[in-house]
Amino acid sequence: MSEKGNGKLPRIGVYICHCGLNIANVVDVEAVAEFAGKLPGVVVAKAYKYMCSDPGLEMIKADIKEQNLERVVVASCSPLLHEQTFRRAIQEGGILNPYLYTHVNIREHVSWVHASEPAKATEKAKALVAAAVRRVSAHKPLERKRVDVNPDVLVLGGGIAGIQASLVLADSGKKVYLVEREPSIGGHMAKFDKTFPTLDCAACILTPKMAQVGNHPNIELLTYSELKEIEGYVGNFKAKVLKKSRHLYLEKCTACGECAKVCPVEIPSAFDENLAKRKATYRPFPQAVPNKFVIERLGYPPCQAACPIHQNAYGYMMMVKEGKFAEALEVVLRDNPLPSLCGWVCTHPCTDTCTRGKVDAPLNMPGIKRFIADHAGDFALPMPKDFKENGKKVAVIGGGPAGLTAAYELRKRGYQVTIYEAAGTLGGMPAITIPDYRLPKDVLKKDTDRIAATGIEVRLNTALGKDVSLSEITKQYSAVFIAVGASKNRRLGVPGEDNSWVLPGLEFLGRVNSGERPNLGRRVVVIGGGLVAVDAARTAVRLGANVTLVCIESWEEMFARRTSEGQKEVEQMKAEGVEVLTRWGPKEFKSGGIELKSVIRVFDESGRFSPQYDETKTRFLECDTAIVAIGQAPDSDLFKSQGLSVTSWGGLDVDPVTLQTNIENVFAGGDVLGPDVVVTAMMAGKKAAESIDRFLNGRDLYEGRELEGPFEGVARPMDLERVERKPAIRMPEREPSVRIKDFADVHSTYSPEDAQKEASRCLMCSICCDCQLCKPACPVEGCIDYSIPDEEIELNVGAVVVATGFKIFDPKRIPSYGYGKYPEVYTSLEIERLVNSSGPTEGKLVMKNGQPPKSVAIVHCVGSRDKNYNEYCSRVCCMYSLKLAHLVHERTGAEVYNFYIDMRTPGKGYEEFYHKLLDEGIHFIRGRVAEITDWAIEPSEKGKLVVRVEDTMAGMVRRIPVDMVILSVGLEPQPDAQDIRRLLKLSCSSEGFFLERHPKLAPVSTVTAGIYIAGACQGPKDIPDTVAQAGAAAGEVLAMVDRGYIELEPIKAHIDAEDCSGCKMCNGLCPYDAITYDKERKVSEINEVLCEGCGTCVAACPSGAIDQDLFENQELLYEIEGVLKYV
Amino acid sequence: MPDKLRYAYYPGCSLKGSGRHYESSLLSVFRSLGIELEEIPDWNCCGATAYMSIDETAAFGMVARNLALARKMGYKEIVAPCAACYLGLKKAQSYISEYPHIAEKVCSALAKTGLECGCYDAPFIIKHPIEVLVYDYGLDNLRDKVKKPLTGHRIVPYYGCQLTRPFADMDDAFYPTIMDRLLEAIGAEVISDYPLKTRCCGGSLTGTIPEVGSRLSWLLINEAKNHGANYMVTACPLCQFNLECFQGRMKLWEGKTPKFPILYFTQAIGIALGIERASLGFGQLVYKPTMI
Amino acid sequence: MVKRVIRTQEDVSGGFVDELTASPGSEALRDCIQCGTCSGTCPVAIYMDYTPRRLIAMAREGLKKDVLSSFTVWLCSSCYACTVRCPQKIKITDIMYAFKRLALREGFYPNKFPTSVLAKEFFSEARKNGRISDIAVAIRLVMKTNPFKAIGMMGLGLNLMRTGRFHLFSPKIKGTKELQTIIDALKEEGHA
Amino acid sequence: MYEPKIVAFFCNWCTYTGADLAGVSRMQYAPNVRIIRVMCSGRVDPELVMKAFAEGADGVLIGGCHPGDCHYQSGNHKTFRRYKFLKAILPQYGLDPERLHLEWISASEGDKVRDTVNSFTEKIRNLGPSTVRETLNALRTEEVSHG
Repeated sequence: MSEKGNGKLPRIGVYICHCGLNIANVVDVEAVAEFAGKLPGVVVAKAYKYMCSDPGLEMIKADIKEQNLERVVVASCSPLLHEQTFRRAIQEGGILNPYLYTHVNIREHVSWVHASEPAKATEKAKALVAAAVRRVSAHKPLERKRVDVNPDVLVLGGGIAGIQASLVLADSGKKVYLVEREPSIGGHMAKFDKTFPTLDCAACILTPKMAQVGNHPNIELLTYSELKEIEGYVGNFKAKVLKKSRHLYLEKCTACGECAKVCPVEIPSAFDENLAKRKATYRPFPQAVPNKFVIERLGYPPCQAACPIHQNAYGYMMMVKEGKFAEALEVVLRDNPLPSLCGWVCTHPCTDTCTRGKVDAPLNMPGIKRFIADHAGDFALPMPKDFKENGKKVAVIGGGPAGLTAAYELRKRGYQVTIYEAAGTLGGMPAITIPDYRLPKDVLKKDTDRIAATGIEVRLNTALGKDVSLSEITKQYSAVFIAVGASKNRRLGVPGEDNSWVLPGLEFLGRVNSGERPNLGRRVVVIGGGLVAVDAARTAVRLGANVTLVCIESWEEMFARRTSEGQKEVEQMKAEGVEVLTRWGPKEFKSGGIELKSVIRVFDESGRFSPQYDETKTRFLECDTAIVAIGQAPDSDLFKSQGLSVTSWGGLDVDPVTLQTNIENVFAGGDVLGPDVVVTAMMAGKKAAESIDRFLNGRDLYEGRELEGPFEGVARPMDLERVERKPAIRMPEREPSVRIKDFADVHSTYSPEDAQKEASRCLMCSICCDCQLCKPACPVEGCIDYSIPDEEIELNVGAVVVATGFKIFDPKRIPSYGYGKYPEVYTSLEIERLVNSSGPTEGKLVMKNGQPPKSVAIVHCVGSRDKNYNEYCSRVCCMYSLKLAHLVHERTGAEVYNFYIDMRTPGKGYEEFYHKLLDEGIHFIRGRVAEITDWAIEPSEKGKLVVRVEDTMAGMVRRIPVDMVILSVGLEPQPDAQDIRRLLKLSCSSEGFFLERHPKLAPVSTVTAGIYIAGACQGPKDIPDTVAQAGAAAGEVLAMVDRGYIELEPIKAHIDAEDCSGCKMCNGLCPYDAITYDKERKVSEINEVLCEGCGTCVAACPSGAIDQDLFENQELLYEIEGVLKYV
Repeated sequence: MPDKLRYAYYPGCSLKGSGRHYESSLLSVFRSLGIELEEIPDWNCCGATAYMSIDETAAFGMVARNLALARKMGYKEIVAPCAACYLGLKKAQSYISEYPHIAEKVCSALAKTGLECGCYDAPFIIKHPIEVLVYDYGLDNLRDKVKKPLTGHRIVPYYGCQLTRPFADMDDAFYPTIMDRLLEAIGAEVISDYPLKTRCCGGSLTGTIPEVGSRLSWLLINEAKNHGANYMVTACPLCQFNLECFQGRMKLWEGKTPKFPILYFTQAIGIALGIERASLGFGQLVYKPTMI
Repeated sequence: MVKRVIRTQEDVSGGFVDELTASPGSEALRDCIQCGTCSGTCPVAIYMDYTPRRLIAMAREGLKKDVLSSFTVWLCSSCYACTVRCPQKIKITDIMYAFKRLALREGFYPNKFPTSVLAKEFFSEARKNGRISDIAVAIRLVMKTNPFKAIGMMGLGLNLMRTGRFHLFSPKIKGTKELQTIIDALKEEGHA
Repeated sequence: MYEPKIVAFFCNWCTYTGADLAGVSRMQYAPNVRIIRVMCSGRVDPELVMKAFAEGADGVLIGGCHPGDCHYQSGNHKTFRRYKFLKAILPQYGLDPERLHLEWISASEGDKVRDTVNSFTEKIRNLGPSTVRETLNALRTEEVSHG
């Protein structure tokens, strides 16, 4: 039958549709028919008014029989509309295979787009018809493949659309998975008070349906869950859904609410449009389905994440805020055995990342921690309830922060720990060098005593290398942790450094700390820009000297100023009268003073420390004593002598993850790796304890340690510009002139009231603060479990209903309406909550001052019908504005002014509702509001919001003062609609709503077979339309699913094994992995079931062995030829 | 410190006439900050608002001559301190690039005088001195240069209309804050919630229909006083002129002459930088703030 | 006392709206949805005989004579507030300019109306000298429209003179010839 | 005026539907482009493009989904690679590479269909008629006989 077969062209019939006047008005259809009649192979060519009508189809059928047609071409509208209609018709004729047909689009692609050029349009139509005629001659009969359909259905979105679709499907016996990302279903409708125009209560009609969903045996409700991935095709989709952890077991939760009662975290409730607060442990509203709580935890907050030991600062802030000081201590001690030390001298990286710092000033975490420890007085460190000696011995060499932390952590795990300390007291560097005014000795002693009291043996005055050797120790202990710190002063290496009036910084501080009060003379110069230099300078001040601090860094680069805590130190130092001289370095210590040289740069381009000086630019600084505090170094000679390997810069060489040294059972950390601060040393102690425990139990040393050390935390989305400013509560600080007279503490601790006030500035970044108060409060044993992880589940479904809804327009985008600036400007959704009896004001419509408004403006079309924002009409705003106008008027008796552009009330009973409002005396002013301002011209406008508008009906500009403004915001696509679109391979209209397959004929189908849309995700619509559409989508799904199978278009690719060279080029190209290589036959093969028919492999095959049904090379080549040859 | 900032400078007619104290203060401030302005040689009037009413294409032609002269100097950015000129230059460039037929006409007209219009080249970046100070020079750098912070000066920042509209790439068209930040940087107490920041001062109506034009000006002054301002600063010579020179007429609404000082923002900055009053054109002010 | 107001199709100029939308910047005129944002925004709408919105409605219907003889356009001070706020992105200020140009060209507005006089004075001064002196133009404006008012403005003049801001003559640029060549080459048809 | 002939290959899911939208929205554009529908722009074999030129097309336009939006996951990436390749070899056949154009147009971008067709038509109009048909035909016959 084909051209090749017998050299004869098949008998072709061509039909040109007028489409009423749609085509015929532009294209000369008769001329096209006449032209087609002359094309090779064409035996019939006709034009007809409506080809898709019954008479049109009958005409084709008759011609097929009478004229023995073998091929048919119809030129009409888009194939996406009627290609199937005509295929069905020629098949019904009973004679032709439906694929012996080609469809030509001369309406959307010709007459409608070339309306003013009829001659050229006709020419184009002829070319397209010629192409089809040429193409169709190569067509072959094809069969559709049948595929079984999985009857289960996935519904995305638990608003009224998703609820309705789910119920219809479930009632008909289908298994439904309803996925909702919020903890409860209900969507926007659950927030409404009344529904228009009947004014029945939204909850009364919605909650029974929600309950039905919750109880339906065929519905599996997946709340607090999100679709992550979907693959497959109509009838057989495979979806991955992420079930976020509620940190409690759903089936055990009785919704008693005890957990929420003790929860200290209060953040704005999204359900109440941020007009009320809710707890971190919450359920969105009392009628929630499922009626269960959720503990919302986003992860580590920035403060905790930034802390090297992950001290839960957020947690103890919440406890202090609540006045639960004992619980606060518990939270602190969970991560930190040295609370006093950290409270007094930690550099607090947590404060540098504090979100509050972006608003006004970060929280004073050190101050609060100190308060907690101070307030607690005497206490012991907690030990595990199930503590048991394990009989193994571990030695810790060095009793500083690293060693102490490691010792405690190991002790908790049951080890017998011995600390070897070179000095006569525990505490390490802080004990020896940090001056009393910054860290009183008794404070530190409390910390170290507490650790020792957990059952740790302490050997003081026992120095490694001097009193005891490493080899001796390793003989007695299973493992060793070395944390002897960095005790060597760095030297400048300039002439005169060995003069007796030049003192090394650490030595100087040590002497003063041990009670000595050396005479420094009148003028003292401190060299160095770090914290030790600052300590030295402030100590010298207290010894009565005039002090100048000289550092090579610039003010901005100064080492001590790199943390906010350090900056505070430097400020206090300056306040105590120390002068700072930056960008100078010592050249020579001469008699009577120091010669300084100018610094060109401190760091090179790559940021490495590499100072350069201008030796010619010098100045002389007179002084009696110089103190050199340019840093410390680990004692590398000591390490080498003990058989430990050392890095090129003198620190111990350890594995950065495990802290293991070159000796298998010896671990090391803290300043031995290079000088650092207290809290990083403590991190090393924790890490070493973990490593030693793993090592001694034969466990993997590396696995799962990614979260050790600082990283970036998470914060809930906040509009920082609108966060209420709360000035920092400062810790009491003695006057500089007073405090320099002695070595007593600079600060005194917060009062409980001030501590609570300061703690209440916390912005509660990660929502749940991990205080763990709710677990004991929960009456159900084993319900709350903080360790429940997120879970990913896989679902197999045959169809998907997308009902993801909308979001409201953010009126802050129109500054002229003053939302966010004037407190009495609200969105319509906020008012819905305010008039709702279950809302934050229990249904009383009041202003922020608690008074009901006397006059209210309702501004229509906010963000809608505006090309600067959304050009479309949001459809529901006129009606809900009328509803709100009625409710406001009814509840408050206020004068209500509606400002509208056009009233749009099409719908059953809608126009009547409008008339009712007119009768109620509501004002309707036709005019779009130009601006809302507090600028008063007349006395009556003082203290009010003035609406400026042209009253277009009355024909004049008016100013109307009101107490409250309601912005009737439009509807917009969900912010992540584009992600859903990509995931499901949908299309979106230009405004971002999901695109239906045809606006009239397929309003709930999409371009992707098996995926349907319902509700406002397709476009703004009200509740009745949404519910109707959801029903329609469910109906479409049922029609497909109940048939049990679907037919796939025969557009699959296939490989002619004879021509295949086995080059495998196509294998990797296939997006569905449908092509595999048969090693035995040395050819590639296509799995028909997996092939989706894109044709990419066809285009790529170098030997032309692959072809695609209905898009065969020959067909396309003919089409190209035809489109160019005849016209 | 930023690299050397250099710009072509288009003063406009007002800065050589009734707004000469704007120019003197601007130049003094820029000189002290090391920002260089090179005046476009033999520039002509930009056409302003009035010209558009007579002949739009000719108005674009007038601007095009200035642009052509500036192009010869090799600059990419032009500083235009007068809001009307700023708008006029931007508008002409935008129309010339949007409408090929305008570009064509302008090109051929300029060609008759031997000038290359450059209509098809990349357009100039037209900047107001505020943008130069805030975006190019930087507020932190400016803060460092302040010698006498304007502590306690309650200032209304008045932007006027044509500075932010309709080419609102500098800031919001109705509620800008850029000059607020500038004034805060020099230590002033800025009345940021002044609601009439960009409301029209009356423009040329003060000359043509005084009872309308000067009432618009008076509303601005009256509201500034309601906010407890010591004085107002402007960034446009016409605004300054309207607001300051016609206060005599405001008796009509206020009962007396308000005698409210209206400064250029450059004068306020100059004081903060410690520049002497004589080089800031204080002699040209009719009403001087008592605190300066 | 009573005034008969009615417009018949005799009053409608067919090509008016096309003429307007052909003018650069005025293309979107037909998009107006008559919301009144422009009039509500306009600081001088309260002085106009027709608000800008009404003027656009009239223009769209071809009521050329009503539009061009309205003094609304002469109150527009080009603050562009309406243009920025218009939800249909209609450049209303530019349309006002188009109205002004048509009104002047077709002689619709009395010559003594100050705004049009100012525009003309400004125009000729700028063309002649290349630059203008705002004061000089203002003085001539007053002399031409209402010489008696000049006396009332003495105080202002004194103030300006005292502060050194008074310039009676416009400065002249070197390239006046060039400038005139450019302006004359670009002259739109129909104006002087 | 010279009216160029342009062949367009539009993918079924995005660009073809976008062209339908242009029609439904009654956007007006140049009538010079004839659209051939393929399931995916990845189906556009270089041979099809060369065939179009050989049959007398003055320009060839390919339209596909935006990167990341392909109905077949990544077909359009392959299209892009082929397009680069074709651009590189067209001069060997005496064809200005400007005669081939690729554009990503989604189903919602009717206006982009209009603008692309108009600007491409204008570009081809300025380039003038393609004279390559004969040479190419000769070359093709040669290639076929060789291989």
